[in-house]
Amino acid sequence: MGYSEKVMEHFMHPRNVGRIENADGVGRAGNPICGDIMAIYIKVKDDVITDIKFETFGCGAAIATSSMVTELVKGKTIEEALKITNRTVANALDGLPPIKMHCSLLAEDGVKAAIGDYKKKQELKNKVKL
Amino acid sequence: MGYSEKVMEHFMHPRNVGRIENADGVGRAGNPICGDIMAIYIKVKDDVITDIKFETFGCGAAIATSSMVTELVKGKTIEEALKITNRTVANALDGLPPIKMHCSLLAEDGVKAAIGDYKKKQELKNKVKL
Amino acid sequence: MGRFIYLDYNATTSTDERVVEAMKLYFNKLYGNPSSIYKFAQEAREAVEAARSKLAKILNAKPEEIVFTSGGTEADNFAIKGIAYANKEKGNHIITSKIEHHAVLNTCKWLEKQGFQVTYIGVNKYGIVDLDELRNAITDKTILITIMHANNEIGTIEPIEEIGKILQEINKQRITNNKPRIYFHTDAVQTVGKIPIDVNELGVDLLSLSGHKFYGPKGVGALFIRKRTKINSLLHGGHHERNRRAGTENVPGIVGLGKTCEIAMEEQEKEEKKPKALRDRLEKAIVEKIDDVIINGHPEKRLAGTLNICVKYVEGESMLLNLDLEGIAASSGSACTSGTLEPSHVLLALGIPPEVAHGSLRFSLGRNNTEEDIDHVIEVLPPIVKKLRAMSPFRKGREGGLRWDTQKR
Amino acid sequence: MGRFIYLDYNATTSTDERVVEAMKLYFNKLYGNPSSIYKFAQEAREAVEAARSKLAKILNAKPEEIVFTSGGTEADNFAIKGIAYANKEKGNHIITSKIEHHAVLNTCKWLEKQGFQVTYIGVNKYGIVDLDELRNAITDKTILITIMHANNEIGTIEPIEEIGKILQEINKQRITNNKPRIYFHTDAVQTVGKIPIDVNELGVDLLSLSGHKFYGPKGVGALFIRKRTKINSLLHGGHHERNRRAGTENVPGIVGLGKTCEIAMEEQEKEEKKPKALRDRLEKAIVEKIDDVIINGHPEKRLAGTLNICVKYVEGESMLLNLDLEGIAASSGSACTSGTLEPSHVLLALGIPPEVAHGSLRFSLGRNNTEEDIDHVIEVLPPIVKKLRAMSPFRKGREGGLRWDTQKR
Ligand SMILES: Cc1ncc(COP(=O)(O)O)c(C=O)c1O
Ligand SMILES: Cc1ncc(COP(=O)(O)O)c(C=O)c1O
Repeated sequence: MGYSEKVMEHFMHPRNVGRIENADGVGRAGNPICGDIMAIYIKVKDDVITDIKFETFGCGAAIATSSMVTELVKGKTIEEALKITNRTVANALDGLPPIKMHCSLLAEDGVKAAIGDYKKKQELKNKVKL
Repeated sequence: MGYSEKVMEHFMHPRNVGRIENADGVGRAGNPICGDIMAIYIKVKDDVITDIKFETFGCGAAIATSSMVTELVKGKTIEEALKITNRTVANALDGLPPIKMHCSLLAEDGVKAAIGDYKKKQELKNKVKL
Repeated sequence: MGRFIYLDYNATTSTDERVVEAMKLYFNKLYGNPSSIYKFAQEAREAVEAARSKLAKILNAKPEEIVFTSGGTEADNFAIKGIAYANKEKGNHIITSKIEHHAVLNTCKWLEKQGFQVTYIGVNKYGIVDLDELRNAITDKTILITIMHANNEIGTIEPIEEIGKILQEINKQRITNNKPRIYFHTDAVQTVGKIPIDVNELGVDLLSLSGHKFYGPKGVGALFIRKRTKINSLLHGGHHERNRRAGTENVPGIVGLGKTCEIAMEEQEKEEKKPKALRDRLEKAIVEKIDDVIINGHPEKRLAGTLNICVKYVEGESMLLNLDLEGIAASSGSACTSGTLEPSHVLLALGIPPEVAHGSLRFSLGRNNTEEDIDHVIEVLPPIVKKLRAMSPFRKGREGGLRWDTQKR
Repeated sequence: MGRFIYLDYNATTSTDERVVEAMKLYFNKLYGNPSSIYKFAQEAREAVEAARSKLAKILNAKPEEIVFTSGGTEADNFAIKGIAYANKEKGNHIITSKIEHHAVLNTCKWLEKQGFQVTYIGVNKYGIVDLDELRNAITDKTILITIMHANNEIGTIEPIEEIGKILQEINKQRITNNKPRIYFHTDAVQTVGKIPIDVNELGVDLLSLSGHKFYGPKGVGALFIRKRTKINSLLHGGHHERNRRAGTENVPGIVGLGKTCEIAMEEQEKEEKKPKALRDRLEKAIVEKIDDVIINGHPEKRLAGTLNICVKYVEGESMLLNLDLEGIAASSGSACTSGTLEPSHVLLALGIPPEVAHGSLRFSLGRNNTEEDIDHVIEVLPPIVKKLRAMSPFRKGREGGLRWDTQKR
């Protein structure tokens, strides 16, 4: 497949695998028809992503980018996390084969979806408080 | 080319090559565009072909069939000679490659043309006599 | 590279040592151009004709019915476009199946752009083409039916002989009614050398084969074309191959393919038996050791060496990568391995949902596999699946529970 | 077989020992299918890509502009049909020359049957295409011009660079006027490895080459396709060669072709020099020793190793057979050697009368020829001609004197 060593390393030893049971935000990305599906769970405290976990059904690149994005996001503020693009993830993995670049989009989308979900829940909470 | 030994033998050592200066019949066959041209010269005495010579511009098969047909015809009566077909010639040469069968037609045609020429001349002579 | 277990014989095989040996002479000893007229070239020409006879023999065809090509893909393109263009005044309709190799499907798709009409016949859950659907698809405009002999992914062997008989009946009627006859092509790239083949029993007019699928050289194949078949050339040019396929003959390749057929005729039974025993052993163990596995392809009418499975909740490429790290070479119908976004069209045609199709693995066995190879696979595959399933958002009983955004991205 | 003198290098060459050596590994050691994803197959994939780079280098192209084919014929068919079908909405007119190889001519003739229009440009007595005729032939519907780089029979090298420049001008105008651009293809099967080639200097969009013409393997060639060229595939199927040419890669053949290019780049000057000296020696001696001989092809713009002559009053095949018996392998444009009834279309295009064209001989020299070879030819050819002339009904000064039945038989 022509994966970099870093991709293979993350693929074989993915970080932050699993679910967070009472997550502050849950995001999903991907499409079963295309063979890449990802779930991202985040815990947020004071606008900082304190914990993050993922579940991914997908190819080597999908799993490695999932793993890498969780590493990149963990400990970052929401704002910082939203700045992470698919290129950031791909570069952090020493690149991806051209036909696999769409997998890095998955990682970006997953994080954004989780943060979106977190924000929606916050709004709901705020509304309840009001 | 897949020529039989007999073809090669006649090609390398063709019989009856040349012209007969005051021939009783001269026949031509072939077409310069197709690359096979043959001239047949015959001497006839009492309806028997006593001498025959050929000139041929053509491929190995054309030369070998020319040579063979002169051998087959020499000493035969006009009637017998007219019975010689291209198959007779090809068989006498132990066969020809399929794409070369048209060369054996040349030999048949050449002999027929020479005999035709002989007959025409005879008729003319007879007319003159009358 | 340590232990290496090759389980991808349907993708390609190594070239038999005896075949390589047979080719040698023709690279720089008897290198003449078979079309040249001098004696030196005659030796090359005779070698080509000897090879042609060997191909004829393994197919029970006549030597003049064999045309050499650069492989299975060219043979398929040649057969289909050749019949289409030569018979387009008679009709423009072609029938094929949904599970053909891309060499057939993409040729048909291209022809559709050129104004031909193509019907793609479905298959049952084992991958057997639906004969009623096929029969009903035939119209007055039908000029060609092309159905593969065995499928490369799942190994299912199609009822070619039956289709041949149906067509023979239909053609009889068509000829009396002055309608054009329907030609019948089969892509036998996966069967030649693996099961006995007789073009007359099969009732086909055209049959494609490829050397590198049965221990022959890559880059050489052949198309059987029954006498009196009206076909256009695909490669136009010189008068090679009785004007049916232009281009200086690949003499070493052709000699190699001839030798390949000769060996296959002698050793085919053996070649069939061993992979079958090992395949069955592997299949049994996988079913026993891994939950939620589907075996694809026909239970009996299947190539001896082919095992195609779907492992639910995990994706194919990620399994392949893990197997590769264990020294095991296999393949998958996952989108990721084909460079497209969709999983195997063959598995989808069986009715398998896309997310399950993405989790497919194909093991294809051949002559060098041993029991130890299989045991190693049986040992390493279950933990690989376990690990990947632990990572997966899909779960048993929850397949439909998680709702995914199904918009295409 | 005693003495053997090969003088038919334009027909085919032996495969260089170093090329055969380079291929070996890929038959049954690194036999993986380059499309497979495991590490084992990666070695085959890398070998293919390394070969691609070598081809790119010898042509001064980019690796991604090289597509491997099964030879020159496939490359020509691919280029011409590929451009024709991909651009048929823009125009249906193709321009070529009367002296192209059959791989080009017969492809064009087939396209004419499919509704394309083809103009066949004439050449001068040396075989150089008429640039005015070419320029005047261009219409708004023209989508492709295909002119060979050097002719295989007479060796004449065509002014490709000049045509390239003309086309560049025309295409500039067409693009500003919103007219479709004209693509430019050259069949360089006889020049790659023999003279330096630079696709940018030549100004071509497509260029065909074939391994076995310059000490490479038979059954493998390539098509250079400039980036952004709109082209259809000829072989449809899998996603090989960036979707441009389907079919499992002929890895040993491709590796061999790569090696061939590498060697050619290093040794080309040497390869050009020696045959030229020997060819000139042969040419001089023949003109001196045999009357009524015509030298065909351009005096200077000619492939170093090619000598084409017409020996008046005798036919080509009969000379070849005699030469063969002396251990000399050469070729002829005689009808008899091509399986057709007409003599070489190339010689006819030069304005040579058919009966003279039938008497053509081509000697094409290459790396293994020696002075002794040439001296032997010089020794045996005059008596052969003498003997055959003695048998011929044609005579000097009597060419038109004998009147022949010119009806076709
Ligand atoms: C069923 C089938 N048809 C056609 C082909 C194409 O053959 P090749 O790759 O030799 O062109 C293959 C293999 O790739 C195949 O499995
Ligand atoms: C000028 C030219 N073009 C094309 C070809 C065809 O190449 P191949 O025989 O490798 O298909 C040849 C040689 O046969 C040739 O000389």
